[in-house]
Formats: sequence, structure tokens, C-alpha cells
Amino acid sequence: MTVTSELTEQSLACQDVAVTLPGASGPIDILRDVRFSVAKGEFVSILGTSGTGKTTLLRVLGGLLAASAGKVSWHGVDVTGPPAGVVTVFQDYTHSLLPWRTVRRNVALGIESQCSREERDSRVDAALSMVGLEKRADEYPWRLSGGMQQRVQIARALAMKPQVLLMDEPFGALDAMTKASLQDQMQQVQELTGTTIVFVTHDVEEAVYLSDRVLVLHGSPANIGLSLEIPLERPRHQVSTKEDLSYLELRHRVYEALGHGHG
Amino acid sequence: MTVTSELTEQSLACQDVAVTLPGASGPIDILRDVRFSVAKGEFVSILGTSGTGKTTLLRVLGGLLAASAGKVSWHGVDVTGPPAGVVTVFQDYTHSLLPWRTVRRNVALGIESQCSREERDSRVDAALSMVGLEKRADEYPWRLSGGMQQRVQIARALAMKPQVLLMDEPFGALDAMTKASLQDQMQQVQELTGTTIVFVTHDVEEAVYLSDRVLVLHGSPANIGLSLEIPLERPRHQVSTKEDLSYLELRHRVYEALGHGHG
Amino acid sequence: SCGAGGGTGASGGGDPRTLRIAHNSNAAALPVRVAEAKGIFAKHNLKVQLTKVENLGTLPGAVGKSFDVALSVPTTLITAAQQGIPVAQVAGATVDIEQNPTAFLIGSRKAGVSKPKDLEGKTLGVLVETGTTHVATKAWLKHEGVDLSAVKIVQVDGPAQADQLSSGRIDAVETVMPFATNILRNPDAADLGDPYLKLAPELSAILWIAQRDFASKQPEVIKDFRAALDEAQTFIAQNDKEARQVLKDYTGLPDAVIAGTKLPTYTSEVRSEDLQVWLDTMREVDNFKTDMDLKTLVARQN
Amino acid sequence: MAELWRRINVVGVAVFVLGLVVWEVGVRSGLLDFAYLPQPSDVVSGLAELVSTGELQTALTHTLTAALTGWLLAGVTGVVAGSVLGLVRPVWRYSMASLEALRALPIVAFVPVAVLIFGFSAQMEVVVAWYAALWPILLNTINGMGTEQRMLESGSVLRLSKAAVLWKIRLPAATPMIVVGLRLGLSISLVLTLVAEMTGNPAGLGFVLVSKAQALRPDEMFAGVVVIGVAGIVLNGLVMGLARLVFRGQMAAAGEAQ
Amino acid sequence: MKSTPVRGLLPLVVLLGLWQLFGDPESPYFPPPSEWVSAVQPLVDNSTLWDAIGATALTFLLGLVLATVIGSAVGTVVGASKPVDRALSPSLEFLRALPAASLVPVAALILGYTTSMKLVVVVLPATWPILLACRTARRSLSPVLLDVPKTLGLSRWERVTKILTPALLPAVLLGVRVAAPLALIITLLVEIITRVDGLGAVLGAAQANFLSAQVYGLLVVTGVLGYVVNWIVTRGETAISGRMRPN
Ligand SMILES: Nc1ncnc2c1ncn2[C@@H]1O[C@H](COP(=O)(O)OP(=O)(O)OP(=O)(O)O)[C@@H](O)[C@H]1O
Ligand SMILES: Nc1ncnc2c1ncn2[C@@H]1O[C@H](COP(=O)(O)OP(=O)(O)OP(=O)(O)O)[C@@H](O)[C@H]1O
Ligand SMILES: [Mg+2]
Ligand SMILES: [Mg+2]
Repeated sequence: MTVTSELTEQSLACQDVAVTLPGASGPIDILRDVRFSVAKGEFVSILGTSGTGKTTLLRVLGGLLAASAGKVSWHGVDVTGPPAGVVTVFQDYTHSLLPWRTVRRNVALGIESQCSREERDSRVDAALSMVGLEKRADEYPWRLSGGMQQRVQIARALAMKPQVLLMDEPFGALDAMTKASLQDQMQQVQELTGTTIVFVTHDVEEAVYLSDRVLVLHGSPANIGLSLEIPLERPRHQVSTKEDLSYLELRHRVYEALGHGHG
Repeated sequence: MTVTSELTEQSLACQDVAVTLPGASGPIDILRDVRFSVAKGEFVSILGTSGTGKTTLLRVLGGLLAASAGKVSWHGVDVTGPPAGVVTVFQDYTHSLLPWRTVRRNVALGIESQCSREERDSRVDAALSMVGLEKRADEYPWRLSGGMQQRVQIARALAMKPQVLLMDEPFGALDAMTKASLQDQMQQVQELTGTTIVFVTHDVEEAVYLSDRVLVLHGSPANIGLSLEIPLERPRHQVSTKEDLSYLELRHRVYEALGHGHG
Repeated sequence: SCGAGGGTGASGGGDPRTLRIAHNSNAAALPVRVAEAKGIFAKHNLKVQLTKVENLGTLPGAVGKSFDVALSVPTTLITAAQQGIPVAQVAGATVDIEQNPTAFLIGSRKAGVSKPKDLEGKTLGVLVETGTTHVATKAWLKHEGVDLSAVKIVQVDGPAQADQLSSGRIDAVETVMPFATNILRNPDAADLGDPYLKLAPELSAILWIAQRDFASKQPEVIKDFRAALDEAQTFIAQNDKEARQVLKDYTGLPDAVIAGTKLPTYTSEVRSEDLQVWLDTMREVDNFKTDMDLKTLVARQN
Repeated sequence: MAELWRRINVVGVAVFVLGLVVWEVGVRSGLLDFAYLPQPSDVVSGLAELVSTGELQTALTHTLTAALTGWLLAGVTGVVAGSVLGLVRPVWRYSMASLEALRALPIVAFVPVAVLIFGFSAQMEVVVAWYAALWPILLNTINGMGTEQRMLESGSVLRLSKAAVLWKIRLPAATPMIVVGLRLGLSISLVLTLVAEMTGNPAGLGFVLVSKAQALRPDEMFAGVVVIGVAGIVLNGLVMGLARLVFRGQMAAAGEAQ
Repeated sequence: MKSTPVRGLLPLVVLLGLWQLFGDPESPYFPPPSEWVSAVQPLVDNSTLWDAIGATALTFLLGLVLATVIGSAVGTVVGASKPVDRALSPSLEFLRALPAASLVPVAALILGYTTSMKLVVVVLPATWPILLACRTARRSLSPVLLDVPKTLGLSRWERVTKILTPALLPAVLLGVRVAAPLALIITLLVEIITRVDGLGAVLGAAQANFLSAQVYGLLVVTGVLGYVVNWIVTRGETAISGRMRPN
């Protein structure tokens, strides 16, 4: 494993970010003083109760929303718009696919003008088979189930071969089995390509299982309450890792940080 | 507990239901020979991998989609359209809230013409506080996070005080803590009102924890592969029930039925 | 929009002996059609291109541009000239005489209109509100002591007039040939008279116009044009059947109508005195204030 | 074969024919007794006559050429200008009100002016058809440019260039709206070409209508009217068919697939 | 769509200014704007203009309202049901292409020279933009949104007032914006043809009398009329859509 050596190189720096958004009765402070950094090739998960501001934070990191204060930089470059090599997978999958394009062409959207036809086709096919949708490639997205649409969006991001992936509850609509298989795919991709991943999820086990570090957002306005290193050995396995005692211990600590007695 | 005595009265009968939907390369058989019944006041969960047809089945049960073959009846009456007293909570929460209505008015939608102003207000307030959104009542739904929108939809269904609730991954976008609290709210509601609930979820633990029976949809076209009684004592508790050995055993059997080695 | 004179002033550049002539399907244009069909123009060393345009109102602005000679009516000629459009009469077309009227005021007996005075409180359908027939009718009604403001005026296209009158949508109608024939076939219809003839015992109401410049610079051409019309007129008088065939060809009217139509009385003569009658009438009924020198409205006659 | 039957709108044609039958019965029974309003069977014989003289073919070709030319020009200018106005706020701010004012001007009143400028020509008709068809296309395009925010974010996240966002997201998303504009523009340009022919350039079907009316041949006049209506059906069918073919995904997503 | 700022009239004002500067005041066809004012003045003095505006505005507004009601109702039905759409579309397309001018005599035969005759002729073409916009919007409504009223047991009426109307309103308003000038144009056309009353009658008379300056003046009046209606509609649109969606 080369993770440790790569951890030294900083990928993301998020400095004192604050976000205020309009609300029914005046502006609401959503985030305040959010400060953390992510190393190159690191897998960081963000947890937090519903409505704390995880999506908002991810939008700021992805350059889709300007912070009201503070700044974000990727690889030393300040974020003003979506930076090159950083791809976001949205929580709201129904609106993020183009309904007039078939699944295949939705996945090709980000790469079709950058590479040759053959390369495009092979990357699209690879991405689709990674998410298990190779058979539905010529369908329109509105004919797919929720979980399938979510997977199309993941395939679209993977086909881009991004340096950085920002994923907002990407497996939220998936059953345990499909989820497990995608989790392992993600691990593999990261191992092969050294992609930096920031991952929002509600599933504590998933967060601990996948991450190098888990961040918990809390409070209102929210900031980072817990930043927990996950020093579990890689590669990890669905069965053995989850039976590991230190896994159980880490999981417990995250649950506690979330204010949840049970673990 | 009166559950056992009520179980004798049949609420839903689903007889040999088949559904065929159009696809890119001709019609696709989604469901075939789906056959089961639900007793009055029973809590039934439906599990299945992404894209098997859970949403489709729920739409048929809710009278929103006509089956290509077979029939569905509620309390002995055949379903031709959405039956009175049966309310569906949709998986696609972004599209199911009216963007031009505030949260409060979205929740009031189903009851505003049926009851007095005071009753409506008190029911709306009760439902909103049940899902923890009383403070955001005057917000428009597109200003809420995904999980919040999902909860607005749940509040809307609860405010209706339906005889039957059909819920399609209602807690999919919620964090563990909010989810646990809502699970317990559901239990309580059901205990108080005897609501019949059919619940689609991807979370096996949730299914076992909440249900009287778990159904697993599988295959293509899909039908019911497993129908498992969950004879755990009620009321159930997040900690003690989940430590119960028979709970663990039942959970294991469901995982197996889903084709998933790990439990 | 760009400035004036966007059109191509062809009459200046083109061959003056090639005349682009515009007219509508009125029988008044028959001599021109006959002259073309029977080679009379050719005999007078004129080449012609004939175009049928139903909306005569657009023509004063078009002479000198799209056309050289066009059919028009005195009221149009006078108003156009008064608004600074340089047009002049180059020939006469028809003249109404007592034995051969071409304009009609027709009442519906059912609606109780059998004399002009009955029109008060009634609806009168007219061809063109600003047209010759209506100006004449107004003068007539005024002389009969009719309160003009008590008559409701609506425009009704000639072909629809018969139905509108018999269905009671209008109570009286001003019209011309050939529509009058159809209308008068209804026993309820009361022919109240020819409005033109109420202005003068003999009056010309249709004429040929050209651009004033053209009229003054090409007296020879105009002379030949008139001579051709005269010859055509003689031909029509002598060859009724052939003439009616030409009429059918350019109007497309059904045979029965062609056979039943009484042809108007033709004249190629420029009747300045008639223009004076029209001008006086317009000043009387139309608040037409300006006095104008009628000599500028007619081409030099020799 | 079955495919062909599915494509031909049997029910639609039946309803249309039913309308004609009601008209025929109305006239025959004396319920509608007007010399000006013939019955469909007379219209058919009038039509036969128009066809046999070749008048119809020439006139129809003339009118359709003018109307379609104007419409195509309006389509191009409308979509381009609509995209610019929809996307570039300053341009919109400093010109939209002028366009709104121009839009309200009654084009019919401009026919005499158009005749002055362009003469009695097909050019004049094209200008009138263009002007009339421009507005629905322009407005629908501007409106269609208000794309769903999340789709645009997808585009920027995938680092599509501005041009690619326009070409791959905004325009396709606006397609159903633009097609509505084009359909409206098509019939409007047809109608106004006819008006231009009725009051201005004496040519084409519009002139056939007036001259047949003046010639006291309502049967032939209504034959012309029916031909125009049918041309409307056919042209619209072609536009929709073409749109379904070229913009398959967009039309399917908008529920417009056959 | 935000309501259009008035500064957008700038290009038009500049154009008219240039016309005023470089136009030939003697031109019988293209008199400069100052001439228009003096040509329309007499109509204002004897109040012909106000009566005419009143008559035209009445037909135009009533026509637009009727077209909106009919267009959105039929558009919604046709958008909801493919069989109905297929059954009606050829007949609708037929009607759509008919030239208003040739309908006037027929409408007058049946209804006489009345405001209702004008209305019939105006409503027919003004309906299409609203109908088509509404149809398209209805077609692309999310099926989930349509399931909501069903599962909540809303009555048909509630479904129309609480779901369909607000959801389709933006499309209807767009349709109205396209239809408004059409309705105005057709109103004027009918008035020019029949000279019953209204601005069209005055305009037609001015045109027949070659009073170009007055014609332009009257065109400006109609332009203002159309602009005002459009302004009102866009204001409504802004108010509604501003509440419904971000940005
Ligand atoms: N467009 C918006 N306008 C105003 N407020 C917003 C907007 N989007 C989100 N918010 C508010 O910001 C807060 C955080 O929202 P966010 O979507 O980031 O939460 P989240 O942590 O992703 O929640 P979830 O787990 O439910 O997705 C919420 O209170 C929400 O109401
Ligand atoms: N509108 C539609 N038209 C055609 N096919 C559809 C449509 N909706 C769903 N399907 C197909 O039906 C199948 C079942 O879809 P369904 O949404 O019922 O799955 P699901 O079990 O709910 O999946 P998920 O867990 O991902 O939500 C899928 O193969 C999907 O592609
Ligand atoms: Mg979120
Ligand atoms: Mg589903």
C-alpha cells in the first residue's frame, strides 16, 4: 500500500468556510468555520444528521456554490468554479441525468468530445458494467428505477476518470448487495488510480469500511465535530474487515459522535 | 398486544399480479405471478435488489398502475384506481412535493378540504413535529435538504391518518439517528391506530426490526422469493431487540434470501 | 423601415411603350382585356402586361413602381393626390347613364327599407367605406334628409352581400355589378336607385391612372392607349359574344352570370367635370377640406 | 403493414371526416342556407375543377414556397436570437422591451408598406411570413433557455465548454418548447402569407380565395380554404415527424414519442 | 422570465429618433414621427380614438380571456390523453391553418356584425399558442407529481385547482404572451375588413385615404396597447414563478 506516502501531498484545503443561504424568515447560517484538508488519494467520508449541510459543503468543494466566507483550494488553486478533474455525483439523481439521452449517451456526456470514438465506447462500457447496467445501456433514464438512475450517475463520473470524486449519498437508493459490490469497486478504482474521494453518506458502517478518515458535521451552523482516522488495513473485505475489533470500535466512536447511543 | 387477533382479518389480497412495461427493445416483463396477502394492521416489508420491481409493485398496490394481469383488492374491493384510505409515500421525493406550496401547505394538501381549520392546523403541526420539521414549516420545499424533503412527504402521509400506508424507501436519505427516531414513531403510530403498512426498504435490519413479515422480491420477471414471519415481541427497542438472538437469526435468513453471503 | 422610394422606378428606365397594367375583376377593365386579346394594343404599337389585383387601394402607391397604368376610382385618385402621391388620370373607363346604371342601393323590404329615409336606425352594408359608391350614397341620403349618424355602416364583401341581406344581418346594401344581379333576384330586395346618378345625370366612377410624371412625359403613349380602348369599345359593341368570353376568361364568373350581366357604358374620355362633381361631393359629406387644382389630376389632353 | 396503420391516424381522420359530414348535412337539410356557404360535396367538385385547370397546383406551390421560406428564416433567426436573448442578460435587458413593442404591431397593417418597399412580389410575402412566425419561435426559445439548474450543474461538473453546454444541454432541453414555437410559427406564417396574397401580391392561394369569391364561385373558394387547412395538417405532421426523427430523445422525454 | 425592463425600449427610441432626424417630412409614405402625432391629434380631439381603443380593447381582452380558458382546458385534456390527442389533432390543425379573413363572412352570416362575431374570429387563432404550450407542459409533467393527488384522495376539482393549475400556469402564461399580439392583430384585421368599430376601422379608413402619418400614429397606439398587455402578463408571470422556483 502506498497510501501513507501519498498522504503527504495535500489535495484539498478548506479554510474557514462559511455559508449563509436565504430562508423563509431571513438568511440562515448553514456552515461556519469549516476547516479541513484532504491528502491526495485519500478517501474521506462526511457524516451528519439530515439537513446539517453536507450537500451544501460538497457543493462548495465542487465549486458549484460560492462560500460566503473562507476559501477552498484544490491542489493549491483557489476554487472559483468547478475545477478541472473534480467531478461531483449529486444526491438528487432524478434531475442530474439528461432525460433525452439514453443511458449510454448520458455516461458518455463528459468524455465524448475529449477522446476518440473507440476509447469513449470502451470507457462507457467499462463504467456501465462496473455498476451492472450494461444491459440497459440503450434505455432512457426515466425508464429506470431510482437505484439504477443513481448508478448511471456513478458510471458517468467514473467514465471521466477524475482525479477527485465528490459523492453525495451515492449508494443511498441501493440494496445491500449492490451497495457492497459498488463499495468494493470504489476501493479498487481508488487503489488503481489514486483518486481522491470525498464521500457523503448516512451509513456509518459504509463510512468506516471505506474511508481513511471520517468527518462528522454537526451543530447549527455546522462545523466539523469529529475527524477520525481509520487506520484499518487495506485492501478491506466485506466480511473480515467488519469482524475486526478495531472496526467495531471505530464504528462505535462515530455513532457516539453522531449523538447516537447504539452502535 | 392485539396484533394476533387482527391478523385474521385480511386487508390486502394480491393475486397473480403481472406487470409488463415498455423498454428500449420491446416490452419488458417486470413482475410475474406475484401473490401475497396482508392482514389488517400488519407491517410488511418488501426487499429486493435495485431494479427488481419494488416500486412497480407498490404502484400497483396503490392503484397508480394497472397490472397487466392478476388483480389486487383492498378489504375485499378490487383496485381500479387509488383506493380511499390508502396513501403512498413515493421514492422520488423531489417530484412529489409541490414547489409552489410551503412545507406546511404541502403537508396540509391531503386534508385541507376535509376538516376544519383548527383540526387541520393541529394535525399538520403534529405531523411536522413527528418528523422534526416544525421549525421549517414556512419554507418552500426546494430550500430543504434531501432528507428533509423526504420527511415532509412522510409528514404529509401521516397527517392523512390513513388506514393503509405504502412507503417506498421512506428513510433512504436519512441519517441513522433520524431514521431510528422515525422508525420508532412509525411503530407507535401503528400501535395506536392499527394502520396497515407495506414498506419498501433496502435496509435489512430496518425491515426485520419493523416488520411482522418480510417479503423478498427476486428474479426477472420478479416474484416473491421469500416470505418470512418475524415473530419478535412488540414493542421493539432499538437496542434490546437488535441484540436478541432470534433477530440476528432472522436477519441472517433475509440476507441469504437476497443472495448475500454476509449477515 | 428604410426611406421612401424603395421600389424600382421602372417607368423611367423601361421601354415607355411597354405598359404594365393593373386592374381588378370589374367589367370596367373589359376594353383593356379585349384590346390585348384581339391584338388592338399591338396594332397601336403598345406592349402590355396585364395583372389582376383585387385590392385597388394598394395601386396608387404602386403606379410608377410595379405598374404603369392602373384601374382606380375618382375618390381614391383625389385623396391619393391630396396626400402627395403623384398620380393622374390618363383615361376614362366607364360612365353611368340613366339607361345603364352600374351602382345600386338596395333595401330589404322584410327589414322595412324601401326608400332612403327608411335607413335611419338600420344597418347598411357597403363595399368599401371610403369608396366611390359610399361617398355618392352619403350625399344622396343627406339630400333625402336622412340622419347619417343614425345609419350603421359595415363593410361587406360583394360576394357575401346577398346572403347577409337575405339573412337579415344587414338591412340594406350598396353594391355594384355583378353582385347586384344576385341580390335583386331576391323578391324582398328593393332597388332604391343608382347613387351616382343622384349626383349628376351622367357620371364616370371608374378610370385609369398613371404616375403624374409618366402622364406628362408620354402623351403619345397615352394617346395610343386611349385609341386602343376606343377601338376595343367598338369591338365590344359589335361582338358581344366574343367580348363576354373575354370577360369570363379574366373574371372567372359562372356562365349564367356572364350571360346575365349588363355591360357598363365604356368611355376612354377623361371627364374633368366629373372629377369636379366628386370633389364637391367629398367636400360635402367627408369633411374633405382642401380645394385642389383638378388640372393636376388629369393628363394633358390633345 | 401494421406499423403503417399505426402511423396513420385513423381516428383523427375519422373525426375530421365526421366534421365534414355534419357540415354537409347542415347544408342539405337547409339548416345552413347560404349561397356563400357551399356544402362539402360542392367543394369537392370545385376542388376537382381547380385541380384540372392546374390553377391549384401553381397557387399552392407559390404560397407554400413563400410561407415555408419565411418560416425557415424565422426558425433560424428566432432560435439564434432567442438563445442570445435567453442567455445574455444585458442584451435581453436592453432590447427585449423593443421587441415586445414591435411584436404587438399588427402585421396586416404593414402589408401596404411591404408592397411599397418590396413591390408586388413573393419577396414581400416572405417578409410578412418571416415577421409573423418570428415571435412565437423567439419567445418559446427564450423561455426554453431556462434549463433545470441541476442539469446545468451536471454540465459544469463534467467540464463541458460553454458551447457544449448550449449544444448538449440547453438546446436539447429547450427542444420541445422550440418545436411548439416552430409549429405555431408554421401555421401563422401560412395564414399571413395568405393575408399578404389577399391584400397585396396577387398570386398564390390567397389570391385564389379573393378572386374566386369575386367571381362568385364559393365552391372553389372553399375548396381553396380546405386545401389550406389540409396543407396545415400535412405540414404540421411533417414537422412533428421530422422532430421525432431528429430529436428522438428529446421528444420521447417530453412524452411526444409515437 | 423576469418582466422586461423599460430601458429595453432604447433601441426603438433610437430608431424613431433617427427616422425623425433623417426622414423627409413631405414623404407620402414614410413621414417622420412628429407628423404622426399631429395626424392623430384630430382623432383625439373628437374622441374617435378613445371610442375606438375602447371597442378594440374590449374584443381583444375578451378574446384573450376566452382563448386562455379554452386553450388551457383543451390543451390539458389533449396533453393528458394520447387517444384524445390523436382523435382531435387533425381537426385542430385544420382549423389552425384557416385564414381569419375568409372566416369573417361566414362568422358574420351566423352572428351578424357584432362583437360576438369579432370574438369568434379572434378566439380561434389566439387559442393555439396557449393550447400547444399547455399540451407540451402537461405531457412533460413528472408522473410522480400526478400520482400525488391520486394517492392523497384529492377530488377531481382539487386536482385541477391545486396541482394542474399551478403546475401548468407558467406554460399558460407563456402561451398568453404569444397569443396576445395575435389576438390584437386579428381583432384589427376583422375591424379593417368589416369596419364595424374599433381601432381597425379607423386604421382601415386612414389607409384607404392614404393618411400614412395617421396610419403610423395608430400603429404606435396598437403597439402600446399590446405592450401594456404583455407587461401585465409578464408581471403576473414573474410574481408567480418567483414564488415557485429559485433564481
Ligand atoms: N437552495 C437552498 N436555499 C436555501 N436553503 C437551502 C438550500 N439548500 C439547502 N438549504 C438549507 O441548508 C441546510 C443544509 O442543507 P443540505 O442539503 O446541505 O443538508 P444535508 O446535510 O445534505 O442533508 P441531507 O442529509 O438531508 O441531504 C438545510 O437547512 C437546508 O434547508
Ligand atoms: N416508467 C417506466 N417505463 C418503463 N420501464 C420502467 C419504468 N419504471 C420502471 N421501469 C423498469 O421496471 C423495472 C423495475 O423498476 P422499479 O422502479 O420497480 O425497481 P425498484 O425495485 O423500485 O428499484 P430501486 O430499488 O432501484 O428503486 C426496472 O427494470 C425499470 O427499468
Ligand atoms: Mg444532502
Ligand atoms: Mg424503487
